[in-house]
Amino acid sequence: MKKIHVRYFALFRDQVGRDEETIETEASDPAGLYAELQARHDLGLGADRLKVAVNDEFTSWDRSLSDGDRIVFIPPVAGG
Amino acid sequence: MKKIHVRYFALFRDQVGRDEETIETEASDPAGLYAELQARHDLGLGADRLKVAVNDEFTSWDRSLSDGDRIVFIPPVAGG
Amino acid sequence: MIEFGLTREPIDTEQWRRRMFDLTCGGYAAFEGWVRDHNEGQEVLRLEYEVYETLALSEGNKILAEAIERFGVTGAACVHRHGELRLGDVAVWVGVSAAHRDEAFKACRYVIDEVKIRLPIWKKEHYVAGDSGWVNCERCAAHGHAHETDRPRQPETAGV
Amino acid sequence: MIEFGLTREPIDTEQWRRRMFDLTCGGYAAFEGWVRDHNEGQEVLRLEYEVYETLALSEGNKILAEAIERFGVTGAACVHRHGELRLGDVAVWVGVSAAHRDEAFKACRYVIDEVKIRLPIWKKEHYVAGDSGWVNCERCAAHGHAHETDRPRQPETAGV
Repeated sequence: MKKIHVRYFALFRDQVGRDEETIETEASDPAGLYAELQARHDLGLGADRLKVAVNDEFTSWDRSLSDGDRIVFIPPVAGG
Repeated sequence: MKKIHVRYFALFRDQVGRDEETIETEASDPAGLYAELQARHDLGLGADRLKVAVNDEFTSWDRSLSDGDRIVFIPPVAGG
Repeated sequence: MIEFGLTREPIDTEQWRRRMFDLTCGGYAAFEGWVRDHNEGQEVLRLEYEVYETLALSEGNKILAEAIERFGVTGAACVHRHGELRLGDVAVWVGVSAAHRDEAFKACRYVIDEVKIRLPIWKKEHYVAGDSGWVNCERCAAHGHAHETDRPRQPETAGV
Repeated sequence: MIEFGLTREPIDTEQWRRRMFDLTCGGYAAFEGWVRDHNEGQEVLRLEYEVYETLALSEGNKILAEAIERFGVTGAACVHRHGELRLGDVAVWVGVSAAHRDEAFKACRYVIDEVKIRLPIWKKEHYVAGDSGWVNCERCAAHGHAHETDRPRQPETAGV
């Protein structure tokens, strides 16, 4: 088990009802972790609609996660 | 014979040595008048490099000229 | 000059512009995104931008560096506002200085296009009708991604 | 807002910009031509613009009306300075406001491109080396129109 710090923005913050949480997980990568969170929080968006950042950098869905990593699942953006 | 008021700008003003002049001419159109002025003032540019305006509007080289018309031969421009 | 900024305060576009001056440059192109009073048939009252700051700063600077490298421009800068915005507020400003105008226009367009697609920033619109929504997200989910499939890139939304 | 101006005074770009505000608009694109310190290998000291005012005003307004009609933008404005200009001065400013950014960029580009080709205004550059020249005219005549044949449209010159 590792601890992963998750931050939520925008739609996800509204759906989860908080800014962040620390998760204990067996998930080895962001894809696995998102599947867990999607089920737990009833998140509407499929991973194909998202990007993911680990430790403040965009990353791939299959990179390995380490204990203490900080992760953000990024819903479709709307700047400008 | 008709009197035509000619204004000179930029390169033409420098070459002719004045801002404007009134010409008595038999020329029936701007093309004919430009040929006269080109010879008289040794203007370097061919009419194909110019535009022409009569009474403050762009016009064609073969429009007919009337007594009292104001004409400007417009060397290549360089705004911006 | 290359600088990407995020601010909660009104954007002082004139101050940003002045910093772009360069005697080697003959052209300057700028773009501003303004909060407009309607979006997809809804009357907009105000809006909120929420930003993932650390990543937005690094991504914003990356976009500017790409613009300079791709188009050979001299300077490129951008600032995006977040927090609460009202109608008519400047949400984003982009400025580019270059020797010639062609590069300036292309680089300016590149920056705003990439900012809209890549910057981790979200917009919640509050409507005159009383409800509100995260632009793209809820609406796309609710409408079975109609917006995404209708248009190849990001749907146009209030603010540009 | 549609307005074309000519002025001998420094262009107050901020004042012109403010007049473009419109709550129905989400995008604003602007362009400025600056007097730069070199042109075609010559160091430029200062320059003069001479304008045929009556025709420039009517042609400038025509260009703006075309931009609005072609691209469906909300506002389009342009001001060109003439007389004596120094390095770093703004020679021309263009501003366009529109519902969306694509039209704003296209219309802004259209205006400056047409202004450079169609406006009866001429530029004389004074060089550090001591001589001076009407941009395009004398040089093109002397070089057998080399600039015209090398490049399909107007050669790029100082000021953009």
